[in-house]
Amino acid sequence: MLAFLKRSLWQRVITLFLISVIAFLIIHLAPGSPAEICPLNPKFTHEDIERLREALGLDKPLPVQYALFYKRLFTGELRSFKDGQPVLGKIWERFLNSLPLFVVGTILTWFLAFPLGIKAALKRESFFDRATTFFAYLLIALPAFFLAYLLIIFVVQRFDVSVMGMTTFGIEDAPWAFRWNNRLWHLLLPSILGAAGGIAILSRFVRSQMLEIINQDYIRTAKAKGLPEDTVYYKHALGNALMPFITMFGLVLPALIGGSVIIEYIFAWPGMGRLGYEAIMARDFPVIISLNFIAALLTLMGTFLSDILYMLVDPRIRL
Amino acid sequence: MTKSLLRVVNLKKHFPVERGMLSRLSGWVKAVDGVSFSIDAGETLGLVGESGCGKTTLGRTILRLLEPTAGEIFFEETKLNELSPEELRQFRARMQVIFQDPYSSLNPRMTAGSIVGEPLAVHRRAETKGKREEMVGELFEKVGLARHHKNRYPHEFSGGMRQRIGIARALALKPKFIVCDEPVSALDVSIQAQIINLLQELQEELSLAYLFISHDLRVVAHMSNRIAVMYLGRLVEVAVKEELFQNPFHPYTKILLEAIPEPGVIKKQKTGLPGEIQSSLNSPSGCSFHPRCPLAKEICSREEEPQLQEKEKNHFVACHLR
Amino acid sequence: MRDESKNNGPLLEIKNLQTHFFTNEGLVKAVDGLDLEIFSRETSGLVGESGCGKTVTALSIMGLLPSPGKITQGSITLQGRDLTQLPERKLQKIRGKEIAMIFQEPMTSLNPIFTVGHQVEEAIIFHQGKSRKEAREITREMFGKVELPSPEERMNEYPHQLSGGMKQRVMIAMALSCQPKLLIADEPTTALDVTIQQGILALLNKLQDEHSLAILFITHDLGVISQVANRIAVMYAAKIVECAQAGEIFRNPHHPYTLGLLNSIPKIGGGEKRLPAIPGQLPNPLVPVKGCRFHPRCFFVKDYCLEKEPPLAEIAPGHKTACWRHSEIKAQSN
Amino acid sequence: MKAKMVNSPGSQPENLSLIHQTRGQEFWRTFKRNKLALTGMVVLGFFFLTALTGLFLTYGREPFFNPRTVRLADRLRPPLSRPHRTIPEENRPRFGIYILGTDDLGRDVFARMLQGAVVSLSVGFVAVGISLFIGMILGGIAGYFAEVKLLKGVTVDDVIARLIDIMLCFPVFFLILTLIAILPGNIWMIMIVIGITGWTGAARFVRAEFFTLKNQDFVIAAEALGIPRRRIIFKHMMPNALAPVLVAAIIGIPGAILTEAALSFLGFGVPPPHATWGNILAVGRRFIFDAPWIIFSPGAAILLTVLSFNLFGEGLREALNPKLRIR
Repeated sequence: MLAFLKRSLWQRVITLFLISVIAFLIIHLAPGSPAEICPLNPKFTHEDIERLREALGLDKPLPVQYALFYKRLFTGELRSFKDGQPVLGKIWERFLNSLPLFVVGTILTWFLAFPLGIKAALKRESFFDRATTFFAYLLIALPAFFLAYLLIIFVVQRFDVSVMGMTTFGIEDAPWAFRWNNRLWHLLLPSILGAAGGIAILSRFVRSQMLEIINQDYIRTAKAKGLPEDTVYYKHALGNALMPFITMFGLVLPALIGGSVIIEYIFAWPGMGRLGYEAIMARDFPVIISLNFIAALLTLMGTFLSDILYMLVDPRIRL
Repeated sequence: MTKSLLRVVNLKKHFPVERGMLSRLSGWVKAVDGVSFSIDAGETLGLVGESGCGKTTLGRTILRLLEPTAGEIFFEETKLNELSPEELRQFRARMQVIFQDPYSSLNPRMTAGSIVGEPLAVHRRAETKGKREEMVGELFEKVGLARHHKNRYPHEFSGGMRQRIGIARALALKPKFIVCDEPVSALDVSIQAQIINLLQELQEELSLAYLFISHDLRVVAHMSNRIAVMYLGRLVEVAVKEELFQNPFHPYTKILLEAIPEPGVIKKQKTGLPGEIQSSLNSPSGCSFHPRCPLAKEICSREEEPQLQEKEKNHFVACHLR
Repeated sequence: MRDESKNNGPLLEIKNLQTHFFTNEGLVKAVDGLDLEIFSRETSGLVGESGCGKTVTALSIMGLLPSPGKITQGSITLQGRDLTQLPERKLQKIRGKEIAMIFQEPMTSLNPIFTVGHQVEEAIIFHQGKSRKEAREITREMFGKVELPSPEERMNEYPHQLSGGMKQRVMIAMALSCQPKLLIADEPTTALDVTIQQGILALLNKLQDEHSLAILFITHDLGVISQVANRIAVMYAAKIVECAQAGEIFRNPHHPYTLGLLNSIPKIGGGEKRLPAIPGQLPNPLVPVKGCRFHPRCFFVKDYCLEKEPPLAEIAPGHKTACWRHSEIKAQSN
Repeated sequence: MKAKMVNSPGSQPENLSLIHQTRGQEFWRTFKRNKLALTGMVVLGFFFLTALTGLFLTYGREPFFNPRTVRLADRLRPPLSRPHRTIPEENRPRFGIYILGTDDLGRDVFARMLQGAVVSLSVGFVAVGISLFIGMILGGIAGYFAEVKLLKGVTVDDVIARLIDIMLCFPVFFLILTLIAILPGNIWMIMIVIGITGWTGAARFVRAEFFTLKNQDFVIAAEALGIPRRRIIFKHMMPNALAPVLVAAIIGIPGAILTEAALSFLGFGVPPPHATWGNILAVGRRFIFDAPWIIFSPGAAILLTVLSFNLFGEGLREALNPKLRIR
């Protein structure tokens, strides 16, 4: 068991190292050496290059550049090109802003997707199953930004509230109840949007997983024992059907950055995704690299967590 | 010494057990662990044993479909171990294999005709396409299929007929030796007999030698001249069929023989063998059968693994007590 | 002993059972007019090749037919109650408690995430209303009865820690834990090695005596069935073609299919002559055969066999067969 | 009589395989039962036709529908409206109306949609093509040569598995954004970037498929027959791995279309003069309350295309997967 954990951890350390190298090398992808201006690529100006050269020590050999970059990142010395703020602090602040969006979205996703998927599987081919199937496909196919605008048009015209940003501007002096209410309104729409696609995809997964388990021999055994249907499905089937989702749960964390770019952009939400977008627009390389690296770190932590969970839940691995 | 068609000397095939990346070797599965025997031309050697004893691995290692860990394989006095990949590829025409599962043994995307015709084309056995078609037709008739079946895909055939296609494919290159790896185990009782008869007829007609692998002693008994009993990667007894049934030496052979349920012969209250077949990963010290052996004495766990010895003429046994 | 039970009538009586599968390819009559009686304290063997409808018969009795399958006609009577008419809720009370079943694949028949002890206890708690502690006690006792080594330890183990034979013993313990009247064993030894098979068969024989159990033993292996069965029914293409006492079937087969099956099994010491095989292939379930369903493969076929299907008729006391020419076959089989 | 019972295998009765159906027929029978998938296929067919005709009708210096004509007098006109009388004759839309309205520069949204159809669909196809190419090669190598040791016990499979792990760790969309921000932006670069960030799925698929196939008896049989390795891989294994890969591709295409649309929406997509559904949407974004029709057309088109692809793909998957088929 400990050996399993050790191996799992060791593998991730290696992966992380490789990722840190790749994340760092990404900027060297720019045509020619990043220290030269490429006439074909108008995205780079002379100042860009100068700043890069200085910040990343581009004159030095690659391994030194690499070591220097991560040393600065971890000691908090690395500063954004845009405003000179320390990168880590900036990311942390935005992380805190993204967190409520992420938490509400995840809760919505998981708490809706599972009952829907399970019910659809148990009532296979019923009206409910067909209806959820259709809506799932619809949601998957709806581009998030399109749906966002449909919802914005609807909410703004119907309820006459503003939904952009984290709060409505200039209500700092309002009573706390009003402010909370306001915040909730602002939080709700992007969270629902963030969750919509996830609900659709996850409920499909849950359904097919559940269907597969229902056809297993041991479910027939449980039925042959004369156990009531609820026990058969919710104890014997669900327990097994949940296993693969432990892995998925680990992959939820990185959505904190990658999945939120569009939503945060539309709603002007000052979170990690928007930070990434702004950094890319401003070619703020320290922030871009750090974000990619941190996202990978989060993924690895997430999958490691799911490994541990697996071990606690699945008796086949526990030994 | 008479020249045998196939001679295997101290053959070993060990599989490493390791998990994941950068993990250290945690052991070896000794699927085949020092097996020696020979097969004469036109002869059938039956190989029986329970699941996981290494029968299939042995069959595939002999054909060098798996690389042997140690030991030598001679086919008509050619040493198979030393053939280069290209030489081996040419040599394969002389020895073939028939599989257990009639479903996974045929490529679902090729017609029956092209499955049988492909080896002829690859080894250039026919000058023209028409000649090849003709040869395929003959092979089909030989195994009891109609010529017009050659345009059909495997999924259109029943299990028994698929097995016939597999046999035709094995015969295409006119081999002298065929490893039959549980060729009838996946078939229904009434179809089994048809395939068994077919294999026997072909053997007589083409003077083939078989290594006939099965877990079913009844089928092996029917097919074979000699029988080898395998347990955990080793042969524990090899003898001419009649001799083996009348005079089994090894306790495992005895138990196997007793365990055969014969229709109409009611012998209730047998208890079978205690315990389960061990994994060959952690084989016990001494004789690998001793934990389940009803006759086991102290010597069985203390001494080395017993070697196959000729106890009577042409009757080999690996047991400390016999 | 058997005569005594016969006087009381059969424990389970199947009359003209029709189980059909409405598949996309067409109608499959998996069971097509099956009559079968099972008596207490007897092992009834049901023998047939793959696809002949053995397992579907068992699942029909259990009320566990998979999706496109339906019982369209006939009755399954367990001590006066027609199981085909009972609502699901009542069937649940019967499953596991009065009729239990064990399956072919012990490897996949146990839930991998619960201990085997727990899986046995569960049924006891549900059917007998026992407390967890009592259920545990009964489970331990049952594990002892099915001769699992060190039952106490086994109870806390998970399925993957047990070998195939041990899992099948757990399945048997589970099946018998609520003292059912009937045990359906669907190819319980097919996935096991011969040496392990013997142990399971012996165990079933022993437990039958101890629990005065009726067993419906389903298998394709005539050798196995002769070790356990008192009566044997031979099934071919969704119907029973012959049914008699075990000894009678082997000594005096009256149906050409039974005869053919017996002859096509290789016998040890039987020499090297060809096996008298049944020609042809198994029938396609989608295409019903007109007349006697065995006629395309039968050596005794006459014109009238192609026209009319023979009924399952009693030709001697306790011996039924469905063949127009059974009297001639008897003469030739000797 | 007994002698007669000995059956010679030559005497096979003829009525044996009663279901005489090619795989294609069998597949089609299963597939067409799925009405949603069938609908998806029809809608896709319609979109392909539209894209093709759109290519012709918007192509060249003086196309039938001109997506580039700017008419400042006719900015943000609603669908089916007529052009302003000040618009010169040569700049008036065909049929005298703006079928889907105009955008903020007075460009005909219908013409732009037609042009965008070609771009969006081809981005989807090319990007997935690149993904599949990389995925199949890496997956195939990982699956077939899995046990081949490179150095110190590290196998080929280990290396590729690690590569996949690394790819999975990056937040894909953010990575795409990063790359596109750095690399020179043109339509090909976008296809390539979406392609090279999306190969892991195909690779894992093919790897698993090759892994199973390699141990299938018919592949071992081919080896036993002395059939050359190259022929085994391409003739015996590839065709059998292709069906699931095809399904993965069909389901991957709408993903790529969505990604391109999202990129265009953020301003990183296909640069002008090409119109794509994504950048039509991006334009409309600024006028959602005044001119909602601008976002409706591309939004609905993307929705329908992606939906049809997914339904069609799922139908294919079902019809090609013998495990899901009810026998």
